[in-house]
Amino acid sequence: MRYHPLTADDRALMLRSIGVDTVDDLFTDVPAGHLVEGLLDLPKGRSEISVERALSRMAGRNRAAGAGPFFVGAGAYRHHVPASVDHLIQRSEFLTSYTPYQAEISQGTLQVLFEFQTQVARLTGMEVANASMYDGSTATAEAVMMASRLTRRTRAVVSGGLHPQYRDVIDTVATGIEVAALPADPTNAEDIAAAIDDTVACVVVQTPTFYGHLVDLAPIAEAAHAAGALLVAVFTEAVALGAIEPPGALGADIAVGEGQSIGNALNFGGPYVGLFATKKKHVRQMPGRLSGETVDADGKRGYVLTLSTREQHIRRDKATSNICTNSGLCALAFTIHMTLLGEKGLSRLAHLNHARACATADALARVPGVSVLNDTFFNEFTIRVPGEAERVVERLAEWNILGGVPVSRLDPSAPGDLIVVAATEMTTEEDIAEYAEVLGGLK
Amino acid sequence: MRYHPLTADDRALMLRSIGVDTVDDLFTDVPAGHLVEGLLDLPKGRSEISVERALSRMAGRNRAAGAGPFFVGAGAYRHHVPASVDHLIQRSEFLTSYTPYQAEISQGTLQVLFEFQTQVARLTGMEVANASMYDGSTATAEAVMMASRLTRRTRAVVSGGLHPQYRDVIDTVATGIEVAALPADPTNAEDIAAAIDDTVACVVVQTPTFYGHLVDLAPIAEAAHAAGALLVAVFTEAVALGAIEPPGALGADIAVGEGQSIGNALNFGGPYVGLFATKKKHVRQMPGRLSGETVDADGKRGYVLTLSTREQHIRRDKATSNICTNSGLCALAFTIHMTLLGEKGLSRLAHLNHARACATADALARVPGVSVLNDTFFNEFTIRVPGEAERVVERLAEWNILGGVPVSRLDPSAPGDLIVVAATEMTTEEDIAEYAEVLGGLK
Amino acid sequence: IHEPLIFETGHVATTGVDVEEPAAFESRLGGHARKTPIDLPGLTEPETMRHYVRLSRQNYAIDLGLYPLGSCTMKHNPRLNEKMARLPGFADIHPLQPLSTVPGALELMQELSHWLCAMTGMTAVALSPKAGAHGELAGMMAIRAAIAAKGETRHVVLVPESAHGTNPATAAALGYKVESIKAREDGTVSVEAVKEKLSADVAAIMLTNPNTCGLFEPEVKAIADAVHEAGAYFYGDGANFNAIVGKAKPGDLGVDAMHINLHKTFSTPHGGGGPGSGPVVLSERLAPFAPVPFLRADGTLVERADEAGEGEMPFGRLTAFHGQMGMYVRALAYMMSHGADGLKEASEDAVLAANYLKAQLADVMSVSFPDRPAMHEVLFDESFLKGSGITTLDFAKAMIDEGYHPMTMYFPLVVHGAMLIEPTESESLPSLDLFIATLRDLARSAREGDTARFTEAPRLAPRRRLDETKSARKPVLTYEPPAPYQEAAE
Amino acid sequence: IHEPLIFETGHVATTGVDVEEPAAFESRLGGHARKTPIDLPGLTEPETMRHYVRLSRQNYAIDLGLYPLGSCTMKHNPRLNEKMARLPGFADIHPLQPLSTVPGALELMQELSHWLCAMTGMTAVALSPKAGAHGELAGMMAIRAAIAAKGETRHVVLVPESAHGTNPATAAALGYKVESIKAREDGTVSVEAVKEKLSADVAAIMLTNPNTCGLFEPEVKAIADAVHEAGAYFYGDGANFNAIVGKAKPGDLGVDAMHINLHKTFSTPHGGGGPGSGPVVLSERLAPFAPVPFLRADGTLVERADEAGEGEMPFGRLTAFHGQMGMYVRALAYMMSHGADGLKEASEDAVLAANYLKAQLADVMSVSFPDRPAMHEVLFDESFLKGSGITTLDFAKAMIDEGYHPMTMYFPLVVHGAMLIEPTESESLPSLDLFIATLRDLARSAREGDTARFTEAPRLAPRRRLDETKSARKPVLTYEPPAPYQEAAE
Repeated sequence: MRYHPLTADDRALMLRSIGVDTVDDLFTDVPAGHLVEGLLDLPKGRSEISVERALSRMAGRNRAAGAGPFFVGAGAYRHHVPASVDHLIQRSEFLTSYTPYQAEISQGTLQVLFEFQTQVARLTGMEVANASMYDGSTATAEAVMMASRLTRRTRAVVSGGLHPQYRDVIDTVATGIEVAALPADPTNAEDIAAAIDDTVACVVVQTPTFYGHLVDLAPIAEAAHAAGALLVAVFTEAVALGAIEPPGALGADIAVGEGQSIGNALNFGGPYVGLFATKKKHVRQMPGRLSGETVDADGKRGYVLTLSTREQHIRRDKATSNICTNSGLCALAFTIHMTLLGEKGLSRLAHLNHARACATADALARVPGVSVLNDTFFNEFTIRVPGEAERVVERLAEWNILGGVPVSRLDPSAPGDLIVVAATEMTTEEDIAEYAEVLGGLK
Repeated sequence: MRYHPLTADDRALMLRSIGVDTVDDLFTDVPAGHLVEGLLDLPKGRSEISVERALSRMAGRNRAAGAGPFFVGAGAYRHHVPASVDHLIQRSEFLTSYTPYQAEISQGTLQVLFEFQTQVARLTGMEVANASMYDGSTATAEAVMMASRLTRRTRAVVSGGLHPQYRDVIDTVATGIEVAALPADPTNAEDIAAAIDDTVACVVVQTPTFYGHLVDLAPIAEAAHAAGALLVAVFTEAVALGAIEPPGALGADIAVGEGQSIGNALNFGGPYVGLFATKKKHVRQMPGRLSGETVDADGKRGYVLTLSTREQHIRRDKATSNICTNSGLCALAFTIHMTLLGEKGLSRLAHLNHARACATADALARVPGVSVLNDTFFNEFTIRVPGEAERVVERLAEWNILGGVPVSRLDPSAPGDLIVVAATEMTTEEDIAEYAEVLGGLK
Repeated sequence: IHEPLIFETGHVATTGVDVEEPAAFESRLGGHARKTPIDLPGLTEPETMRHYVRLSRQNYAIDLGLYPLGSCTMKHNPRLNEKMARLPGFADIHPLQPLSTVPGALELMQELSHWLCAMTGMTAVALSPKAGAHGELAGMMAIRAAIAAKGETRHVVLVPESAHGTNPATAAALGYKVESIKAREDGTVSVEAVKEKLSADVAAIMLTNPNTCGLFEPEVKAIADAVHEAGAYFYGDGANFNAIVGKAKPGDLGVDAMHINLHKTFSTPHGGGGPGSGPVVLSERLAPFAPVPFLRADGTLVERADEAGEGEMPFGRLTAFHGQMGMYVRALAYMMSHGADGLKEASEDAVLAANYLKAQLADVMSVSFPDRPAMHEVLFDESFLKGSGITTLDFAKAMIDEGYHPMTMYFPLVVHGAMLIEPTESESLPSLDLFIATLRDLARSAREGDTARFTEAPRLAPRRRLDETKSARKPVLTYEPPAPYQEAAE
Repeated sequence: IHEPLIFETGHVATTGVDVEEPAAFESRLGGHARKTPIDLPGLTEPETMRHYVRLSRQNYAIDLGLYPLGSCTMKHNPRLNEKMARLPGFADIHPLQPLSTVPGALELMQELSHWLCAMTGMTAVALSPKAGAHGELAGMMAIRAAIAAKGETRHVVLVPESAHGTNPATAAALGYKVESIKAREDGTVSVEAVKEKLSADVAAIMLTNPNTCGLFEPEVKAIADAVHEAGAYFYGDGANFNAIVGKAKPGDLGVDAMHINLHKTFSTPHGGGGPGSGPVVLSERLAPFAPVPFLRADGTLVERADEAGEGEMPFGRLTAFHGQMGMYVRALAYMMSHGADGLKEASEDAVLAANYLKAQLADVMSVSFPDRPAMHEVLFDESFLKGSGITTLDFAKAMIDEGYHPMTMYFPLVVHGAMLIEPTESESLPSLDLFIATLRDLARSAREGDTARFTEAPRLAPRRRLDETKSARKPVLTYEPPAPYQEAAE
């Protein structure tokens, strides 16, 4: 086996040194009769060529986003990742290192995480951020639990504009918390403030919403704070924060979101990178790892994992969360891409995204029978189509157009004729024209 | 421009420090009227997305070897390169370093070249090898010139089995040397020994030949040495040396060849890596760079570029060759791949190549009207087809089969009905069956 | 090697990405357009490359040397797997594009599920958990759902004291009361100790096997039987599954649910702390409760709870989308490359290497549980340092100066000053021998009272010992420009 | 950091590649099957990764820091270009597959040719030369062919003493007698000096412009005119073309042939010494003599001399196949990314950076030619070290301890102890300032007599100074096992 350096001679020598005859003599603690004779129902090892062929065949059966017009968003976005980003994250020293428990020889990772935390805090307009979560949905659930710990209340009001799968995750994971979910809200008409009372730990609001609408967080924050509740602001499109006011400036107490948009590929849903930011005063209730600045024995600046007394490997059943692994490598990709962008690049990128989405919305709105539901949006909006959205999307796919996400696929209670449509800097004018033409021609 | 760190403010500050007003004040030595106003006939800079689209479009117009049955060889071979090889050669420290002139901070490159030299020497059965040449064809021409310097003779006998383009390169480059080229030799019938006399500096023999035949070098070496001439042994398929006797064991004085087969992609012909090996006593007449073992001021083993008194940057018009650049990165790929293979892997790989070629030859020989010319071969052989070879190859391509190289494409004097056909470990049984079937069905 | 922060070198007006400028258009941002500056500095591409390449060189990595972190399984990460995960047909597909356009993705998930079930002897697998701890959550939720489905309520989860911290944290997160089980002298759990705690209020036991002392629990089957008899479930922490792949099947041993760390056992790269991937295999009893999304045996994907058919009772959803596809590809590439024979060889070599270290070091360091064969890792404690004034921490830091990453320290908690060493199957014999020689040399130094070699270590690392207390007391978690700059900015 | 050789750690029976075993078959190797063992040791994949990753870390690189090698142009290597060159449509195509199956490859070559001609103001380009020196050969052969076509014979080539060593080596390789031209006090060549040497026996002048002192030859046009008047040709060494792209066109200045180092001007990576790529642009007079393969204006490829049409007189073939396709892709990606505006900016920034260094260092180091503007590089000599006992070599080695790669030393030969510094456009102002501060500090040390800082340097590199003499006197060019092992093997 090409990955195993021990030779038969080595093994014999090692067994002698250990003082046993066969390697099975080291498995004597396995209960009698339970040592298996290999994995008889699985094939033998294969050459690199053969594995490559098998997996390439599977990959070839999927319609890659780049293979034609593509308008799918709804929580994951196709952006351009500079080649240098993917190159850098594959450096052995980043790719094949572990969690930076030994800070002295992990300064690379630790400084990157410190940069990441600062970038996320600035992007969201918050004071502090952690070193990443699994993804936006789990970060959102953690935010709800954190809000409950902070307020010692056990009710969460969830906006109907929240991504339906995020809502499902909160429902599933937030043990002991009663989730009051407002109805799905394709038209941005909900009155969240009215749902808040003084039993509420937090109100969870996404902007841009799942349907693409932009929500004014300020009055909601005010209402929440008046009731002693916290505002958890959610975003699934990090690029949007280059164009719209950040949650921190609008009164959010916790800002969470999906960071995939920056630096990370679509990957069929994972791995992604959850962003989590809050106010300084809440930091000791924040889940996840943190890199903190300090000095070494010579007084040189350096970084360490800090506040680990919140974490499970120290606190065990008293930990703030059961989360252990973070999304280090995805956070690295985020940080490098964000460093390349800088404020100027991010603003321009956001502007271009918005431009493409506007062009797409205008083109689709001109298709007879199709209407755009949004007054405001960033790079994503919802259309109403004649007929069943799921079928329309399937028909479009037959024309090699991936036209968006039928709302009913995620939320069976939603109207069946809605499609969430996204555009990014990858969307070309030809893509838009083709979409409008084919959509208009569907019978 | 994303690659240029200087800002407008930086530039202004620097101009002030220099004491000029504009950057054009630094171009005052350009003769009057010849400072151009930019490159008006070229487009402006483009984003990474845009460049990627433009080049991907061009690449998409080419039929990649992996896109179907593929039997093209004749000097360049499609082999599997382990993913780790391409990963390693992209390490910043290898990819973005210069020629190792400052040995103390170039030990990585220098030790790799030392390993490369040793591997090439052992593979060819020679005593020493240089740190690589541009490719096999230029290495061959350099070998002829070296033989001329060594023997102080100016005639070279070139076998008809030599790759026609290699012969053309010798013809073009070997200034002052009379090249006696034997006729093209599709059937391996030539009597090279008979062409050698005591005016001859060297005889250049390829094995496996361009047509795939295996040649016994020993009697040729004997005849050459008897006449005071040298034997230059050429190979274009380095993998073959895992299966056949090496030139060094058969009396070659200089062994040169193409190393692309090991570690390097097809790349439409370049960059490749020329291998060059000879006897110790000839080393001071050998062209190209050399890495040599030595010790540092603390007595630690290390490596330096050595014998540079042969080279142009020292010797100028007295240099052994005008070659300056080598194929460092391709040599690195060769070395890493060879290290992964080891003798065991190389032997197995060569065996598998031979097996696939035998299967291909057998299948094609069964096609009515087609005959295989070779009694012996490694992974490549010549077939005679009914009709014009160039047209047959074109017809096959229409069926998405790249069936080989028509001999007449390289050598207009050769018969028009010959195709050189190669198989490697990448050739599948399905590929072979499809080739035979389509070839049999061509009208 | 002081590398400044991007906030010290970059500028908000600098960018390393050229972005096309669109033609003028009417904005739809309404009143939401950003007014607050972000203060995000940028760097050009060459500056960015250099900054992160230089930073990377301040990390240790498995590609640089032996990385003996017990329980973390730092083994070789094949680059083939990276290449496969980047195929556009895997990396460039969207989780919500029509399922009809991603049959290859579903095929891959089904193939992976097949391998996982075959290796563990289990019935079903929930792929979506994002990491080991997330997998624990999934498994324990399935157990909770199964108990609820029987109309029962149980409040207690049993956790041996040697367990990973995530075990009690997970149980607590689900509202369970955690009861600890003491290990025996020999580092393993006795069926009697378990039986003592078992009652009708016990929902499950969470047992790591091989356990965190690197020992195979010899009474695992009896424990499983006892737990089942009490109407409770057996959660197996699969963090150490890499020791027994191809040697023993958790399903045969009575495990009901077990998460599998793809980044440990199947070598998806750790990436400085993630991403991981923690699929959970489930016994027949728990299979119906797998969360959405799950694959049916016929390959169809159930994405929503309301799509569940008869006998399907998903307990909910753990994450948006389908889980860590990028990791699935890498893990499957690893499995296919190894095959049944290679996977077994990997387990055997890992166990062999650990026992070899144990044999070669037993006379100079203190093996905590010398009487049982070690599995893939071997546990030492600090008793051999007694009286030297040197702690486990010091010993670990001295390893850094010898060019090694230290072993896992102070875990598990069952011994004093634990040193948990896991060499993995990726090390050659010369590599193991050099490591042994180094540890022997350090042990000799400690014995001979060369204290400074330890307490002053590391001296040869990018940083000397870092002040963690200062950082925890007054955490600095984001960059803040020094005062003069702030003033200038105001 | 001693990393053993693979010959010391590997075994012939070890392999890091799993190769399928074919079914039995009848061999066609005849009597040629290998009998002699090769003695090629192998390593498994994890060992290989670690060996080469560790070796790589003993290299300096542009991604690690400023690399001021004059005349070598170590600038940023965009990774986009690496990605593009690896597209299967470029990397996985064979040079001899039917041309009808590679229209995109021909399109790329034609597009590259267009850019090269437009930038240089020349008529045609021969793409195939494999490196700069190979390009020189191509250009000089075209000149020789053109002279022959006129029925003339000329034996002399003029080369200024500041020329790259490849210039005289190339001329000599073609059988020309090389005559050297002295530079003036100010580092440039005067038209008078050229005229003195011109005769009916002169085939060509080979002139580097900007020259190797980093100066633009102010009389280049007059020299070109004089050369042409004498019936000779003007070969321009394009190694320094990166200083003037978008600022001046060699074609306008009378150049007849010039090679372009794609790895310098257009940033294809140097890879520790290659591969390079050296296309040669040709004036209208020389265009007919371009070697095969060449592209016609209509995009057809002429592969053989016998395919040449009217007015096409290829002088032969310089290499098998089509040249360095992999480099063409990278260079074109670079050009398209920059565009006309970016290319001009690159030249300007490079020149600006060199002049900034010159201005900031002029008072502490000796600028060899202070009176003319430097172009992209600036030349110092060792006169500022006079009396200190420190040589240019010592000064260079001391730079290593400061974390820098030294500049080009002892070249060009026109000044004593030359130090040729080329910062390129890839450095930021803070990076330049730090470099300046370092050089100033070194110059101060030298002035103050801190000799050991120089003569003992480098102290912080992977190796201290290496004994080149020993290596040259008794060259060890391949690994030979130590004697005991040899005995054992016998």
